[in-house]
Amino acid sequence: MGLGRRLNNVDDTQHQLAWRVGGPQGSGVDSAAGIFSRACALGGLNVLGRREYYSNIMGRHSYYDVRVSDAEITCHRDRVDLLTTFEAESLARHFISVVEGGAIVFSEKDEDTPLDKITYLDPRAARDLTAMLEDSDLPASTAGTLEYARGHGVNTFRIDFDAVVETLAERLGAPQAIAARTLNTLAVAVSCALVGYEVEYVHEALAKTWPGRQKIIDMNVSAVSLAYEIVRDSLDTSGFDIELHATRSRESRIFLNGSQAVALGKMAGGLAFQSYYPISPATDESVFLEAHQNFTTKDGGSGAVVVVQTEDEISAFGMAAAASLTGARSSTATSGPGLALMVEGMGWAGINEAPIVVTLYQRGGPSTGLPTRSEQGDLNLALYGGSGDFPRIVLASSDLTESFYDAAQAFNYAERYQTPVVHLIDKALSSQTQTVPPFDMDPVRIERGSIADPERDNPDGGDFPRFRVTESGVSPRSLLGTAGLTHWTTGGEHTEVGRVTEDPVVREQQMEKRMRKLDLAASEIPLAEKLQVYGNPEAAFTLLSWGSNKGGILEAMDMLKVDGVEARLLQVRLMSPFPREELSELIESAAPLVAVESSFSAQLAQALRQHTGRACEHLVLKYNGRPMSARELYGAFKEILGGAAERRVVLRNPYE
Amino acid sequence: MGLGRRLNNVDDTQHQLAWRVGGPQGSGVDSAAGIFSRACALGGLNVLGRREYYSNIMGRHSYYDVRVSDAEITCHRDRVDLLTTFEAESLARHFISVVEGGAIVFSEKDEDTPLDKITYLDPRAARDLTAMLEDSDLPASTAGTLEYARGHGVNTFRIDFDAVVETLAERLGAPQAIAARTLNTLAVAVSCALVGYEVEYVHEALAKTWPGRQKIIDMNVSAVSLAYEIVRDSLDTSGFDIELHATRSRESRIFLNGSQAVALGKMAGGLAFQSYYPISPATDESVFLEAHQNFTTKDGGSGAVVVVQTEDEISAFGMAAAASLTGARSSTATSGPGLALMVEGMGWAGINEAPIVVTLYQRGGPSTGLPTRSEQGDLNLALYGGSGDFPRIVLASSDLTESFYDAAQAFNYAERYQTPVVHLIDKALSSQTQTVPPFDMDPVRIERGSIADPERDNPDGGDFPRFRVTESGVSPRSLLGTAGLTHWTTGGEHTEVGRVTEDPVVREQQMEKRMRKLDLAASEIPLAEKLQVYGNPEAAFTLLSWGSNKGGILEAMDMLKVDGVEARLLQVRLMSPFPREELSELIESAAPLVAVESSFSAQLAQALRQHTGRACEHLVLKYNGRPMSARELYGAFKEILGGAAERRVVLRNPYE
Amino acid sequence: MTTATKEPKKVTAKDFQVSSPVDWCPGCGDFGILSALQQSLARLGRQPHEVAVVAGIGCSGKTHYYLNAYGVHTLHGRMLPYATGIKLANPEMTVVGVGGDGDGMGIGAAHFVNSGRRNVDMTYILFNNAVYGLTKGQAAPTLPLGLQTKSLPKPNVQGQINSLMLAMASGFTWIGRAYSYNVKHLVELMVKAIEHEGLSYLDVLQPCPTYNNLYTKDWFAGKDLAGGMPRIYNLQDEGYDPVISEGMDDTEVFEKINAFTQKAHEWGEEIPAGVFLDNRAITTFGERISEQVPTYLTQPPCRRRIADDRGHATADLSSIFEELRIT
Amino acid sequence: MTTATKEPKKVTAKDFQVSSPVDWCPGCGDFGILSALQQSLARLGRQPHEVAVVAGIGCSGKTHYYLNAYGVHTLHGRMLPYATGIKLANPEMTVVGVGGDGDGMGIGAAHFVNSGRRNVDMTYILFNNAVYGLTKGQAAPTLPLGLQTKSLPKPNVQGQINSLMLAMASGFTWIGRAYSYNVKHLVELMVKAIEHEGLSYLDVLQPCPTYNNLYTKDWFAGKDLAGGMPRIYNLQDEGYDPVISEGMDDTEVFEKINAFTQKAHEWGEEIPAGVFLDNRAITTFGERISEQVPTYLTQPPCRRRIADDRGHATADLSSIFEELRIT
Ligand SMILES: Cc1ncc(C[n+]2csc(CCOP(=O)(O)OP(=O)(O)O)c2C)c(N)n1
Ligand SMILES: Cc1ncc(C[n+]2csc(CCOP(=O)(O)OP(=O)(O)O)c2C)c(N)n1
Ligand code: SF4
Ligand code: SF4
Ligand SMILES: [Mg+2]
Ligand SMILES: [Mg+2]
Repeated sequence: MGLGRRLNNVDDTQHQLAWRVGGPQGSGVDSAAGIFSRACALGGLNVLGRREYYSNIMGRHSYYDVRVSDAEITCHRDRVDLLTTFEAESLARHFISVVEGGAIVFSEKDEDTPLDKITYLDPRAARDLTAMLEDSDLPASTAGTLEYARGHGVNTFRIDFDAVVETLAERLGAPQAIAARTLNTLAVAVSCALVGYEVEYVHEALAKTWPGRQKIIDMNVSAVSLAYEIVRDSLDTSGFDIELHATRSRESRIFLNGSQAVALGKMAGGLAFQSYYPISPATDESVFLEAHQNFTTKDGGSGAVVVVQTEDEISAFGMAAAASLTGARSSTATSGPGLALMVEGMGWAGINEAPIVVTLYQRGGPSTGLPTRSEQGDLNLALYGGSGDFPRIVLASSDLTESFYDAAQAFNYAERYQTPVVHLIDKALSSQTQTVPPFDMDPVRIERGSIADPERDNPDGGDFPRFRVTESGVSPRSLLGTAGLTHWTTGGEHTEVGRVTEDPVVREQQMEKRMRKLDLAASEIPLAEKLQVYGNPEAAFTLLSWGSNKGGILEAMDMLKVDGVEARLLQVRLMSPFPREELSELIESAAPLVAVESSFSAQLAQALRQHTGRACEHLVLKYNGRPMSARELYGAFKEILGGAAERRVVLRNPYE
Repeated sequence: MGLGRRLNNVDDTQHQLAWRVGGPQGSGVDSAAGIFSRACALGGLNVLGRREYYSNIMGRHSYYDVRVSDAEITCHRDRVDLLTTFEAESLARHFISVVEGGAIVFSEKDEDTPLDKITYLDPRAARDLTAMLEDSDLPASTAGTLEYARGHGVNTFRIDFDAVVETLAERLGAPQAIAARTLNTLAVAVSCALVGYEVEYVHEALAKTWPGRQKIIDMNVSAVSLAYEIVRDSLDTSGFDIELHATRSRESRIFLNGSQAVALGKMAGGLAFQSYYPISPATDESVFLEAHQNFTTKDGGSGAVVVVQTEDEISAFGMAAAASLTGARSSTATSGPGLALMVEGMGWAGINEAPIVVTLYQRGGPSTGLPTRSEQGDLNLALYGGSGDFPRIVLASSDLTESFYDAAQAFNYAERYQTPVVHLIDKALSSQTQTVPPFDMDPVRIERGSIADPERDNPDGGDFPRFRVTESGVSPRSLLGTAGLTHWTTGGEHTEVGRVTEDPVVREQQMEKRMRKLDLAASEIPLAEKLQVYGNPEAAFTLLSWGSNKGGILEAMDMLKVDGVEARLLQVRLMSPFPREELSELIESAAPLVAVESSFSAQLAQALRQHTGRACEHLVLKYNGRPMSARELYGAFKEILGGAAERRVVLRNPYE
Repeated sequence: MTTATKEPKKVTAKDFQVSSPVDWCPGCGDFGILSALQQSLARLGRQPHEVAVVAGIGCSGKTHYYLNAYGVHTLHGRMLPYATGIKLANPEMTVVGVGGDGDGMGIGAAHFVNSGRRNVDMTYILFNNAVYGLTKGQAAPTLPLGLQTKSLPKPNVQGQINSLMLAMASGFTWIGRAYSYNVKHLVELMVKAIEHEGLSYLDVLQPCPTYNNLYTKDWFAGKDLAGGMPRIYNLQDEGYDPVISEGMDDTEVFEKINAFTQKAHEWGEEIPAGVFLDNRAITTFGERISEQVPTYLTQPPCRRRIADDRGHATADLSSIFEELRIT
Repeated sequence: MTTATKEPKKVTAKDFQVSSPVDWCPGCGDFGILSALQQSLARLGRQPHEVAVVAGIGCSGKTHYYLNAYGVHTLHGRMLPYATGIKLANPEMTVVGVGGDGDGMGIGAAHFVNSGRRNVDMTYILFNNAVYGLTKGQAAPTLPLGLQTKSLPKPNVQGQINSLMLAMASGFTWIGRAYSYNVKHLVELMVKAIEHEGLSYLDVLQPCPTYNNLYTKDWFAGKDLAGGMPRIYNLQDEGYDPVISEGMDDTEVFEKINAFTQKAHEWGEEIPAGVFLDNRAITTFGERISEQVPTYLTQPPCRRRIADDRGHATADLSSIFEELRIT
């Protein structure tokens, strides 16, 4: 995507803003974003945050996009109104991503750093930027980038943060090192002041950030005041007219990210046992569960989730699979490399009809790949990991609310069909922070499937036919420990009571029984849980997608609508059993059919063709580890609509 | 498949026979089959053996089918001419599988054993057999089975083996326990005598079986003489007129099984390092390699394969993958559960462009499944195992000769395309014993692909760009230890020199570079290595298959030909890159297109549809762990041709 | 969902027996272990449904089929995680793990080591036959370097793991060794191992007559020795005291560890069996969970009420929503 | 394909340095280890291309990027198999493995244990920081039970692996411990570890200032102690003799093992560092292979000539065909 080609999807009311803050990992980018997000949310705005960071603990570059609006937000914006930087590297990386009329806030010390002195700037980026700046006769330094930005209508605001901290220290009568801890707050406050945001919400955000820690709050409040003063008194903001104001409408909102939504969904769904091995970006879910493992129940009792950190993913899977046999709703969470280690266990759970749920947080692959970046490259592994044939349910969520309900529903699938369930999330979704209405618990139903009763199902005692061949494929299951229902389970082919067998007839019966459950699931699961149609259901221009891409696509569809183009999105939620019939019908009228996926190989499009024979006319793909933006998607769709696009349209953005 | 419905594909010359021997594991079934096979081969006949056994060391039932003919044999026969049994269980299991006019040899002691006294007879089988015998008013015992057989035109020959052993002991002046060691030989000799086979070849077979151990040979020769005497003098063979005679044409033949063919192919192909973890049915290959690890080379030197037994499959894969980086042709062998543990490593090899070969011996799945039975259920795991997208080569062999050349060629693929290769074998093929002409070494070529030269490829020294972005996708590779070519390798996304990077542009370049290699492979690999067409290339009736099924299909096609039906077989050899173009063209005229696969899910048919959109009209499937016979296939094809068949035609045989 | 039987009847070893055929080789040491396990469970008064026998893959991994109880055949090397999952989810069950030496010390060693860290209250019985039985006699990690069983084409090129030392280094709190043909002693030790509160490890010397022609019944019986005396002797007969109790001082603990180390390395003409270590100073994992989850034992994961009668979820997440609430 | 450099120049630590940025946290103990490794390799006179630094995944697993040599970043927990593959295929290379405690003692423990059995001639440097650094501070298997670092929401519920004991039980033939801020001693030990013929294990106490606020530089320096004396002392200064030589009798060996055990358990106010074990009585895996493959060292797998100049395979399988020939 050429430089300077900026599709200006700036939101144009005074209740909308796209803000980016960048800095070295460990320097407080996250907490700055948290304060800003809270301040906006407290003012009644919707907030959506996107977090980009390296597989590193300290020092490498991270940034946070916070987009706020009084309207619903489904996607980040990759061209921001306001960029706040903590170091030279942020300037170098993001100056290009500020809209015309927008602004960059930077620290005086970073005003003129040569690009080749920026430690972690990737050599490729440094090279390309240098060439670009040279093309414009600008120096290869942050000074050059700032000049470039100014040349493209961007305001640049220099702040001498060191001096500000000094002033603050004086005012507080505190040592400078203490005052310096407010740097994040200062940066946020400068941004807020620049757009004229109501300061009281910033204050309130501080109180929410450090509940009960009044001393810290007070210090930060002082910092905010100082920042507002400085902006008012010392900056020339005449050329900058972007404003942001609170709406003051205060509907009830919670503020959380995708992995927290999943964790809550699991708790709602009755999770009792979670084993895990740390791995990005899955760890957050388990850490959240651990921190909230004890909770109350509506019947006045108390619930709890036993959370166990294991020695590896093989163990994490095995523990949860075995725990599920006792009747405990059991789960684990991992990402691609972890799932790779679990696929032997998946087969075990499949043949033993063990209801285990695996939440799969997809990151960039293959192998270690891009551990902290997003991708949708593990669908095939989820669908086919494991030797031989066994049924499994695979579903994917596309936003926070869906993540919550899907996480709960996954257990119902697991227990109804007595088979492993893989719940796909992608990193973009799991790290997406958002304000949403508190999840309504009412729709959450618990369906435990067929559980054996000794008297009804095994009246004569003796070995219990746990794997009884039934028409539906589902057999009443015995929970380990129940009197009168002892049986065996084994990864080997087995008889009805679970003894290993190599009898060809019993083998066929058990294989067919197990696989029938997929047909059952396909027939029982309601359409809405299989797929969702957005946009104009009659539109020929048809997008096929899944997971977090939805957010960007919906916005891009809105943009198309402005151009008079009708489109529809088929968002696939269930990948196994694949909604073959339903999709076949829907795509008949698709012209063109365009798959939108965050992977090189477009695995959903592969599955679609495998099941329906229909190939997508276009694939809009992104596989650089960053989520798709509405702007990019809109551009790709226009290209396709204009007839100029190749079959594969790759979204590229070197500045992410 | 109904009882009694016997498609009589008895070979009708005097140079053909299907023989089965059954007995408890550890009792000498294998060695009996070995002697019989050798005796026939020495008489100039072609031999094909099929081995069925339990996941057990001693006691459970095993059997061996040996089919011999002066014509080429591609498949076992599941209706045999002659059944030799060591115990009651063999009678119960196999009496039904003897052709009209055939014969059963049994031991007096097994003449009247109640079915419910046969320890390891599967309850299901015992139940069904009892019902069947009762239907014919016969007792539920071996006596009943024998009577049943006689009622269906089968000759039954009772031998008092205990008495025979006693006689032999007397003749030899040896203790009975020693004489009893010839029991296998006796059984073979009785069979040979019954069909009038020339005794000198049996003698010769004994010499080949115990080379140099004259005492044992002599004792067994005496046993043979005794057996021939007994058959001549004490059995009434008047109703039995099947004969087998040597052809005496002695072309050079080696006698081996599929896993040995692979091992030899690997040695021919330059294998230098093999790591493995024991697992059925893959272990045999590594054991053979270990036993033959030192060999000579044509240039007068000596070759060797370092073979290492590891602690698990993760280690087996890792060692070989790492060894491959040094320039050693490296490989491992495993089956489904082992590959499940290797898929994380597969991704590593993929992103690091490490040329490792994995021989995958497919057994019944899922999970532990049917460890010693055959299936083709791991294609999906081979194609999709691993997180994210990376190129891989997947190929499958269909007979011993192909196994040999493919095993060698796999290394060329691995090194030319610098990527992991999965070579698929199935248990039926790996345990198939056969006489074949010694493999011609001449066609075996070694192509090492692009290996970096420090002077040419890194003249300036410094970090070597091992992962240089090239048009073909292939970059000159540096072998670890080479001066002037140091670089890094990592499972993380990386720059040209192999440093971890998260730069979006470099990521895209490397991803695209790697995936280009698949296009290169698709364009370079000759058609014959991608697929083979058998039968009438113009025939509309088109079979699509892979692996060991080929043998049975070819024979069934011959049978169809007798009926005047022309058919063709598309045998797919390369599954990744999938021969999309080539197959698309070939299947255009297919009517119907029938996939023949040994799995529940027909994974090749899935792949075909995914790549070409074309669904097969019929799936002929077998998934009870036993290989397909020509008879079964012929039946299925006729059903399809008759228009009466469902889409899925499942081959079932409860007597295997 | 564990429901107590109404009138708990007195159990005998018979209650743990099944009629299905056993498919081990004649003379296999596994028979003794099976029989001892049936006797031990009966002696401990367990009902079959209260017991889960969790197995690895191997000849040894078939043990649970020959036993009336909940039998869980897992994956090769993975017995411990599965056993742990069952015990943690249903702490009322008696969980006994069985598996081979290849299974436990080879492919499963990471679980072995890390299970020691957890000290879950269950028992691991390792069938130590020094070979991979079910895959036809390859060397197991317990076979010493340079030995060549009849199943090996060449002498063993890999060294031996001292399983007792590994168990100690890993943190198992009860460690014993028995011999599969001395069923009486085996029962005695199994009962102690199962009774031990924490993770117990019982190493059972198990002749494999089919593949291991070195460690045979005769060899253990000392038939090759001058005196013809059995190699195996009982540590406890010697007065060896394996107990580490809470509050013992470091010096005493070191003495115990030294004594253990010495005994664990003894091999050859004299082979000690018995209880090597009985460490009572370490909390079980269940106790540790209880500290963090007060309701753990009263409402274990397997029995938590997660839905009301109408199928509505019972979880009340309002306090967490409150924590996350911003407006 | 190892080609000797024409004029081997004298190498210095500089030759092992690279210019790319290091992304560890300020004050991380990893810096000391990196520097010591560069110095050690130079002191040993290795050329960069003769060295493979093989790494696991973790902060520690980045070490090889900061080093000029063949750097192989493997998978989490799998460093040892990869290192083994390289060394066995190219026995001329110096192979040094680096990795974290989670990597080595957690997910990788099966390889750790079984590598001990092989005794391949290479070196394993374990970065012992008691936490999972790169995944943000979870407890590693080396963190004692009940401790709570600042990164943990609750005290550690899992016990600690004594890594030295585990190495001993697994059969490592050289075992040492060092402290990452004592670079001089570290170099001394690394040189010994690499020189050792067989598998050496060097446990490096490595402060992680970001997540582990218990085992800090100050703590090791004994700043919290009454006397304020450093906790770490050098075993060799005490005259501790770690050598087990060939032919030593059992009693002597036991004494060594007891002394080792005692020292391996010492922790608290006094922490021993130095060489704990130097077992010279065990053959290396390379030697064992050479016994079975006489050409192993002269024609190692990486350099075997497998094709003639026309690309024809050189393998002559006729003798095997002969063995299989039936007619
Ligand atoms: C992942 C995997 N790898 C390999 C195997 C094959 N396998 C089955 S049993 C066994 C070893 C058995 O040895 P051991 O654990 O000592 O048990 P034993 O048979 O001696 O009792 C192996 C390697 C398997 N089942 N799964
Ligand atoms: C299969 C797999 N599981 C999990 C991870 C995630 N992971 C990366 S580093 C790490 C742990 C690092 O801890 P440690 O080995 O102690 O190294 P340190 O960072 O402390 O040096 C984990 C769990 C992974 N990369 N691969
Ligand atoms: S092979 Fe060995 S361990 Fe397995 S059943 Fe036979 S005797 Fe027992
Ligand atoms: S997290 Fe700890 S181990 Fe990792 S780099 Fe930072 S200080 Fe070092
Ligand atoms: Mg064993
Ligand atoms: Mg660590």
